[in-house]
Amino acid sequence: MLIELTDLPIDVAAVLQAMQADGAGAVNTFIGTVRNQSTGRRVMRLHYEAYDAMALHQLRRVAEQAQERWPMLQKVAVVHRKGTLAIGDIAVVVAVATPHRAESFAACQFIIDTLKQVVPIWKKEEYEDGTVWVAAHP
Amino acid sequence: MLIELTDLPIDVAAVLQAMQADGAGAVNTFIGTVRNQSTGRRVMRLHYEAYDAMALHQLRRVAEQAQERWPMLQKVAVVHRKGTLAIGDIAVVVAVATPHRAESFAACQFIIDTLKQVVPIWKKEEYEDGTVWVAAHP
Amino acid sequence: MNLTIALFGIAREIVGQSQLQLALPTGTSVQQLLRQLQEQYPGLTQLSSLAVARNNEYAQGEELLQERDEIALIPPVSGG
Amino acid sequence: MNLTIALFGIAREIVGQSQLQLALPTGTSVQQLLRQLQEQYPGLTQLSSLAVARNNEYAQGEELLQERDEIALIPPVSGG
Repeated sequence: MLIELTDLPIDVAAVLQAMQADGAGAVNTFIGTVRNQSTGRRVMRLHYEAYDAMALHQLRRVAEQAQERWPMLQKVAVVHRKGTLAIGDIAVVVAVATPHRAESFAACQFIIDTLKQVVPIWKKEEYEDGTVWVAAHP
Repeated sequence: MLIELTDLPIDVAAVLQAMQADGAGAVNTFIGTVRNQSTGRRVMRLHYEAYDAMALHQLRRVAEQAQERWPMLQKVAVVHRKGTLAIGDIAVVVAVATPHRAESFAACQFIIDTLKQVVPIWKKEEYEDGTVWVAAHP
Repeated sequence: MNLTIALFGIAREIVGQSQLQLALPTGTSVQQLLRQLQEQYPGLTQLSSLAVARNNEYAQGEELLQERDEIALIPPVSGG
Repeated sequence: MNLTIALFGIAREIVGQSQLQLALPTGTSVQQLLRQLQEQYPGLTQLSSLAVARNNEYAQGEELLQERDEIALIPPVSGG
């Protein structure tokens, strides 16, 4: 299990390397990148902040939940970036390896969906005329 | 749109490069690799054969169907390997880039599922004691 | 009319060659072609499915074949 | 008991510092802590949600805080 929170650019090749298993026929990978717009506003860059200890703990827990739900899951990696990101930069990579493909899609989607709900990481979008903490207000 | 049928090892990094788009926040990638077993038998290697012209035409069509179904799909790549593959080798890579994540999972899964149903590519599994064309017989 | 049928995978192995040259009456349908090949090569009837491709598209049984068509037999596909 | 509350994201900006030192009666619950902070920093009541983390886990409102707990305020998360 590869769980990481990093200030450096995420090395996708290394994540894919970690997926290698002779019994795994399917690897699904989700890469979240910084978009140039959000709810119609032009985004200049993003700032990610994390509660490191809890974020790592919760990331590990999400991965473990996936393993319980899909016991055939053979490899799992979740790597999240912190700090200031430019448009196109990779913010998060989730990868799972399973024997068959349906489970790889389901487990990968479960992990990114759950991550977005529970992992204490916060994103501030920077526009030309200000900044907003995403999802902070109703 | 990157559609390829190749005798050479698939360059996953190049496929991911092709997914870059400033408006795309989500990239989903499916990688199919050669497993060391199939229906309980130990697999030594795989042989892939394709009806090249039709396979390329059908691969393109599947990608186009995905674009019709998910008009927000910004980038799509489908690369399939041919020839003899060893355990762990990559047989197929599907990647899609979309603004939001749910569509990236759905479109990628649609493409690999449909590919497996319609694209004229055939896989022969080689065991210690013989070979079998996968799915040929009921 | 003269048709060349390309063969792949297990269909190629059953027939024992990678293409067949056939002389067929004008107006032969896809279904008639399939029936003739299955009679000639009974191993083809054992397959889970057997389709005919015509100019890179899957052909319907009632379609009529034409001399310039690119024809192939498509046994069950197993890509991915 | 003395508690240190770690603050992140918009909660840190609303409070204006990255941690708070509070002296609270023994037996203070998560809910009581939240209520006190929301009274002191009304901007916190405007958030879509506000949770308390205790030792890296989300805490329930009725849980009682202890001096050695690692406590943090968790405004709406937006990772990914």
